[in-house]
Amino acid sequence: MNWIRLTSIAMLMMGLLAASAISTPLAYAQDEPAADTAATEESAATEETPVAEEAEEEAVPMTGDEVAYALDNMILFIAAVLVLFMQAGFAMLEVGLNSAKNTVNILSKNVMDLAVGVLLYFVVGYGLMYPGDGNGYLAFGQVGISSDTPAVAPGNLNPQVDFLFQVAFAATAATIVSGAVAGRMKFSGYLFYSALLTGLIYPISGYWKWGGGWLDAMGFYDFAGSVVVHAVGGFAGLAGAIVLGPRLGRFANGKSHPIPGHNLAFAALGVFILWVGWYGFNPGSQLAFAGEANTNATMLIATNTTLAAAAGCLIAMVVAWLLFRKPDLTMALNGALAGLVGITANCDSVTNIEGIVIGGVAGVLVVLGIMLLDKVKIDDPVGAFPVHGVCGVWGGIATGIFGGYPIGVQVLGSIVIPVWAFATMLVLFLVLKACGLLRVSAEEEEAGLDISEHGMHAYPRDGFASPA
Amino acid sequence: MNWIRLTSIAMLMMGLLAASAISTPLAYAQDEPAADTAATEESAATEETPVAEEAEEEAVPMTGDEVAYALDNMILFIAAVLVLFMQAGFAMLEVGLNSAKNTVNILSKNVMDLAVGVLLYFVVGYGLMYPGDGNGYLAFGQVGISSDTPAVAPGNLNPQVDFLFQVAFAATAATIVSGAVAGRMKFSGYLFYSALLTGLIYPISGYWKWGGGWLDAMGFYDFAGSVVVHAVGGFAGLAGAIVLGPRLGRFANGKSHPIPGHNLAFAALGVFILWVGWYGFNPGSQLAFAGEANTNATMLIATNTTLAAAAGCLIAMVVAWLLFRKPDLTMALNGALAGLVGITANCDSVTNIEGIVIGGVAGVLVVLGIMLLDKVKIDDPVGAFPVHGVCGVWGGIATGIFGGYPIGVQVLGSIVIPVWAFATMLVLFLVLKACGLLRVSAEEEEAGLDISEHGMHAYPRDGFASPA
Amino acid sequence: MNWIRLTSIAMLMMGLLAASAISTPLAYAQDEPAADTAATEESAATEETPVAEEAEEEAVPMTGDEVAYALDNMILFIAAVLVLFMQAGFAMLEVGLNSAKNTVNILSKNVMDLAVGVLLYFVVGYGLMYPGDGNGYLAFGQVGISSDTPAVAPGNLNPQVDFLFQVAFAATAATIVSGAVAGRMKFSGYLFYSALLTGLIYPISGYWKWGGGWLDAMGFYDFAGSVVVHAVGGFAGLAGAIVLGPRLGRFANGKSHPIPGHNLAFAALGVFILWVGWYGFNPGSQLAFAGEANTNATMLIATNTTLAAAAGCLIAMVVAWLLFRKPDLTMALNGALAGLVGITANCDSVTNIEGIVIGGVAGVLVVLGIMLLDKVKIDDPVGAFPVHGVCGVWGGIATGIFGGYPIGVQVLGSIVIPVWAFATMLVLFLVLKACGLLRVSAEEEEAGLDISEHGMHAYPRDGFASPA
Amino acid sequence: MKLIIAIIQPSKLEDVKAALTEVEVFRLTVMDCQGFGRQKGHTEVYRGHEFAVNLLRKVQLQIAVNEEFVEPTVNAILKSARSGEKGEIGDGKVFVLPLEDCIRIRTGERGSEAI
Amino acid sequence: MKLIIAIIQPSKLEDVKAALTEVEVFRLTVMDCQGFGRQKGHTEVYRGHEFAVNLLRKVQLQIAVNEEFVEPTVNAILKSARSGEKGEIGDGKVFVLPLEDCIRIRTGERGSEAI
Amino acid sequence: MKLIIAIIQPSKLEDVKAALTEVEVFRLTVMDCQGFGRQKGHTEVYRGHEFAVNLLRKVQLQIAVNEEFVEPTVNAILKSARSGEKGEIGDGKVFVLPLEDCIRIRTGERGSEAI
Ligand SMILES: Nc1ncnc2c1ncn2[C@@H]1O[C@H](COP(=O)(O)OP(=O)(O)O)[C@@H](O)[C@H]1O
Ligand SMILES: Nc1ncnc2c1ncn2[C@@H]1O[C@H](COP(=O)(O)OP(=O)(O)O)[C@@H](O)[C@H]1O
Ligand SMILES: Nc1ncnc2c1ncn2[C@@H]1O[C@H](COP(=O)(O)OP(=O)(O)O)[C@@H](O)[C@H]1O
Repeated sequence: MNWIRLTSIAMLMMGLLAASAISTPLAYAQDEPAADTAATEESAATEETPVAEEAEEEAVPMTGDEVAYALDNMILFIAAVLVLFMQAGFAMLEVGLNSAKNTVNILSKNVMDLAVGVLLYFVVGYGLMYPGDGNGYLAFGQVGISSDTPAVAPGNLNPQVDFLFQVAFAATAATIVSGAVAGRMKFSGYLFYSALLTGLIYPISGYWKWGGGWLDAMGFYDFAGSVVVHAVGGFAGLAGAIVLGPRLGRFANGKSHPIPGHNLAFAALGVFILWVGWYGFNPGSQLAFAGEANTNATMLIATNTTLAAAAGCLIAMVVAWLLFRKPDLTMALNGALAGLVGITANCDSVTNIEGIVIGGVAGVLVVLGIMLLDKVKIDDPVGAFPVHGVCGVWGGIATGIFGGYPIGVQVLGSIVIPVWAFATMLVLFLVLKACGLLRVSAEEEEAGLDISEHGMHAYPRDGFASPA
Repeated sequence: MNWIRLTSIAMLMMGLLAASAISTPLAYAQDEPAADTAATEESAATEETPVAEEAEEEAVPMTGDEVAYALDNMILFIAAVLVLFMQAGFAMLEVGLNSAKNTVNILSKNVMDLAVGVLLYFVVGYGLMYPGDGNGYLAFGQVGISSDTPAVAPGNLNPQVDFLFQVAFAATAATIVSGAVAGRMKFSGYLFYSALLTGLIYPISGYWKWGGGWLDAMGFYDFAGSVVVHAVGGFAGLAGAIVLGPRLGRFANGKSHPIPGHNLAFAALGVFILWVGWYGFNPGSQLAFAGEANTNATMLIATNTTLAAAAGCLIAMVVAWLLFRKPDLTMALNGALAGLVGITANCDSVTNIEGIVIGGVAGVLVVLGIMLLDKVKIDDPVGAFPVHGVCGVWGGIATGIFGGYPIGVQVLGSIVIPVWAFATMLVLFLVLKACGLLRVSAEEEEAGLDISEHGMHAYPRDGFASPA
Repeated sequence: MNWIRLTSIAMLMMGLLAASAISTPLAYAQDEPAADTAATEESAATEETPVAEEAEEEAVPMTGDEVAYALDNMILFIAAVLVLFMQAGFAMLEVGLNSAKNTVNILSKNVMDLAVGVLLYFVVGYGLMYPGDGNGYLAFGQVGISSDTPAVAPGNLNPQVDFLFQVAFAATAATIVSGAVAGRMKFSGYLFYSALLTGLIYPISGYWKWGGGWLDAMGFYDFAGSVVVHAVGGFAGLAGAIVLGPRLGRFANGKSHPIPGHNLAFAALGVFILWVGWYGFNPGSQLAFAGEANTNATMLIATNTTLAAAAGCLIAMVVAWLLFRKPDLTMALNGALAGLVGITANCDSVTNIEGIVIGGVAGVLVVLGIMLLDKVKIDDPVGAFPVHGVCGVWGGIATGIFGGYPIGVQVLGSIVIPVWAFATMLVLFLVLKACGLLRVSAEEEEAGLDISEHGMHAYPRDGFASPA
Repeated sequence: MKLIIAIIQPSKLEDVKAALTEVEVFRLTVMDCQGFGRQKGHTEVYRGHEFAVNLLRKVQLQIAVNEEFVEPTVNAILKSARSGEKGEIGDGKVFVLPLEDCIRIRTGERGSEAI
Repeated sequence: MKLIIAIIQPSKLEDVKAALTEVEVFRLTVMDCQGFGRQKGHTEVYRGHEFAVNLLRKVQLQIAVNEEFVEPTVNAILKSARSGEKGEIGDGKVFVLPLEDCIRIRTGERGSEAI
Repeated sequence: MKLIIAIIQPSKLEDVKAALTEVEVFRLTVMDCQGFGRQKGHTEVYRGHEFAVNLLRKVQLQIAVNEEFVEPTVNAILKSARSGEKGEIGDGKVFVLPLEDCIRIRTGERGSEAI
């Protein structure tokens, strides 16, 4: 470690302390307990504290609205935690289905998707996706989280937990792509992509539907995001996989050569975690629990989610067994996810039996999707496109077929949003390519991204590491 | 890929679309918003949706009953999610305690236990276990989930979440066996077993107690299933282990040769996950949270569960340390599970101190059980019988000793249910054996079930996989 | 297995049955249903049962206080489960960042931290930490959990769940040290340490603040335990690392030689689990949910926790990238934890932006802390001191800078508690050293603690294990 | 002195070790290896692809022996490493290499006594 | 008979196997190894430390051949294992050792026919 | 030319490498192996079973050298791989095999210069 580095450490420290100093006066004001904390522009946060502490001691009787408010926010908080846990699931799944030599890279991408995603969605994305109103196509609310505390009433959500739930969704959309581009993409290029998706692309199309934009106005329905989240991720991944091209040796001599994942125990663990996390994704999207109707709806959603996952898993394994004569675990795993993606748009609108059918069809589609990508020589190491892209679109359309929503609008929305994601991301990946930020060299790829991009092995060997 | 396969894909697609078409008319009816959705035979599900959406906007004040209904269903939903997470725990534990060459097989069994279990319990099992009333021995309610929405009142559970919680238990019972028969059973045979257990055997004995059958009428008590769930799984596993016989080399030349598990980090992760999942298993079984008594009971249950697990873990490690002069991690892990299984029947009925005693005794019993199986040359790779069978029965009896329930009936129930599971499963495994569906050949076993049954390695080596 | 062992098994069984017998009379009393269960000294537990069962059937309308009581206890129960899940996270993180040959040892320590911690905190620690009142420095309430049922009112917590939440914190404090002393400490010595920390050291300083002791009286603020929990663990770990000395070869020839962790996938999984568990740690520490103020506070806490983690993660990776020219995954992982530790004391008292700043500063501090330890040749294999010690103190001070609490008292508390932990633990480790209970021999260390302390490999090789 | 290198099926390792002990060969070194030979590889599947794997897991034994032990050692391996009566393709090979010197690290002894 | 031992870059394994098949060498044994040579190791980082790793992953091939196959085998390896036109440091080595005997376990055949 | 094969304790690898560098042996190949010898295995436990493990983890070095380097190399290994002053059972062996040819893949150089 040399001079320059020590200096840069020192400077970083300075900068951070300076940054702290700026916010300090504002904070010090609180030393006079809870007097003037009523109205500063971002004190929605700080002002709670003293009140909360009083509440702990005083015990004012709760109003009926407060009860509903508590219930609705509690379920959303729990759901947000479950969705955030899905990051672990994606990390394990993608690690397991790729070569050992790319493990550190995949983990770094997943961790950064969350870290960068949270910060960028805070600064830009959330304001773009929920601008309040706007022209229906593109609008911006505010940086950070609105400080308007909602009226305490059933169905009103605290903006902090609403943000938390939404940011978990944004990170999910981003991290789907990580699997599709695994094994050959530069880490710095990936960070660009990840920032753009969570900061701009996902929030904009998210606004069209969930933020009350034009697709919502047309009557398009996507309960928890088969299209808004999963198809966006899946089609962005497809764009990446196309522009990047296949991994070395994946389609040598005009034939398809699989590159088996290095740890199927991790992959299966990832799917179990994702399955569990989906109980936040779908039931949480009811965004309310208080009131008989909401309680019942949440429960139906949870059970439909389970039935579709089971059907997708079983059917995918059976189809693969018939086609390839072996019960292929990786297909069963992808099938479970396919069922989950398929039911996401319509889990509140269909019967149990319909949920099974939707999941089962997704189980077939994912197998066909994997075979199709292979035929056209697109290399998607974890099946991100078949699972999230194909079955995301299927979920949107199934909402028309089974969920009772107008099929025309459903088809429209299920095309427009994926096309938006695919087109913008295609441009991004082509720009990255043009700038030389996209793909590592053949030697680096061969050596593995872990060592070439991160200078680190995920599984170094005991006693063989040799000090400098 | 040849002609026949392409054709079969096409036919599958046809079939699925046909299936969709059948349900379509019913669904399209909903396009006219929420008019006639009142009474179709399976529309308990679909009818919620429009109401739910209204609820989000309208915010009718909640009644006291609605609050209780929301609380009771919310805790059950959370508990169901935790119990479903236990599937990941079982998968990791069983993978870790077996040879690397059987990893894909174990994961496939665990995933299929859940997928097949969910679907079969939906179609048959749930109706058998909760038929409403019946003769007390065998009765059938309905296919799928009853569409009667419960009155909104404390303690009433939405049938959808009730199903979800119950199906998670059924899948748990099934997956216990997976560990006992690991390393030598055919995958197709296992699927038969798994379907039968979740579809018939478990629901029937479950009905005897939890469905209000004859054992319940006699006053038998099993709060969360030490006997009804765990002993059923443990004794079914014993039947499997006996009929299958030991793995090759396990008892060569009249001596016992351990076959160490290949990844104890996975095994420990599995136990941590199971421990966490048990906070759904036991506290959720109170089936209610609203009202002081329920709230307090749930909390007592959670703490007793924790204390018993800790005691089982510590005592098993100490006993193993005394007996084998080494602090054996695998025994500590099994001990924690033993404590959890032992407290499951009585966690609501005993004091904290009694909880510690029950867990501690389970910790001793599991070590003795493992040693006993060894003496009689039964090969149970993960200790499914000592943990779930022996300690399940112990839990049932401890409910008599400490929980204040008549000891005679407790002993009776703790014998009858395991005998039922053991006997029926013995027959099943013998039939599978007679049909040649039970055990793989010696060569296949030696090569590992991963490659011989699934054509896949869990941990293929980088750069050594060679394209065809 | 010989004579002596069989005898000792038999004697253990006897002892346990005797122990059961003692509690039996008390339990049998319950056979007369719920008559005389009103007042025995430890029947707070048993007496719930009959009531609870009635409740399920009778459905008395809930009072408003009961609703608040249910909500407050429910969130605390969920939070406790999440915090307990953190044990899995610590286990995976520490396993991943150490050599493969020490895996069984680390897992055993983590499992025992929980088992021993739960039992000792039950017997001694909880009574020491929450004695009711006392002199402010050292006091003792009761063995086990107080049987006073709280009045059913908002903010009142059932003692059982309060214990559960608190014991999960105690186990966290203990398990932090496990990483710092990994790879060279005797297992038996570690058990002494773990028992002492959870039984005495942590509860005593915990009493000073959270139990209402002298630091609390002075106005020291530590919302969820940056100092009370994390700095205690971090500084205890530092004491251990200093007394033990570095692992063999870690600082050979005056230079620092890293010993890379053997499985970064496990490490990353651990961090994801810890991140998720932190949603129990921080939001649960509000200890209430009912009432608008509590609901809002909990949500703010959850979001601040997320933002700080993201900022810590990103900044640590960026700093490491600048300093070492590679995006270092292990730094990003440590950075996320650093952000989480830093925000723990003040997550309820700062704005979102301040949360980001606090997390970001923690991200810088953790990198500097790791480099500093290296300079002074202290070997802390997982960075327990930089993450929990340094950033714990930072969290305490940041509560003064940003949270609006008097900076003087914050600094005082953030010094006193770590010094207490460091000093007492230094003594303990020196005593262990003097007794020869501290460090394994060089041969044992070289062979790995798994084989030398536990006689077991975490990853034995298939087909190479050779029967005796 | 000779260095005998035997490539065998992994599942035969225990039997071969037992057979070697019988002919008083008590020292050997074992390594993992992958073999490519007349034995056809097997077909694996992965996410819908079938592919042939033709490198098969084997175990390699390295045994340094004095001249008089060469034949007994080779015979012991042949007998114990063969699958069934007639053997099966893939059972492996034994190679005999000249060994010029052998030194025991512990004592520094050289030559035949060090074997 | 000779035993040819080749240490190559792991990424060249497939090419070398293909080249050997062309000269009708159908049997070989493959092992993992780590090489230390003129090729500089790379720098790794770990929690803020940089350190040189000088043991690099390589693959070792062991091929027993009859005399007339020695040159073709060596040449096939040289051609297929070289990186680019001119080769790069770290491409590896080929060693040729005398082989005194070779026995097929399955049949007990010895000598040249057993190769 | 000779091929020196040394089987050593894994923990001695760094020391041996350093000692070899001192005698100007800069190239070698390292492999994992398991040894079975005079050194008693240790007892392991697993779920209440004790069992002897007699295959112990070792490391194998393969070093091709020219004649004049044989003795320095062997001595460097002997010195650096011995445990303590007197050595311990299990410290390993060094084998010296005749090496007929050596070819550098990168350049095609043969014989002594290619070592
Ligand atoms: N000429 C050879 N050189 C190196 N290894 C060989 C050679 N011949 C066979 N082997 C090894 O022996 C194993 C078994 O050989 P194989 O040809 O499959 O069976 P068989 O010897 O019975 O015909 C191979 O997998 C390979 O590892
Ligand atoms: N004398 C030797 N003895 C043993 N192995 C060697 C020897 N020389 C080279 N090797 C092996 O060959 C590999 C490549 O050698 P290196 O010196 O890096 O390249 P080059 O042969 O092109 O100069 C080394 O990593 C090592 O495994
Ligand atoms: N004759 C041999 N052939 C092959 N390997 C051997 C032979 N003798 C010893 N070894 C290897 O050397 C290692 C150490 O030998 P051991 O007998 O334990 O110690 P020592 O040589 O000091 O008596 C063994 O584990 C084995 O790997």
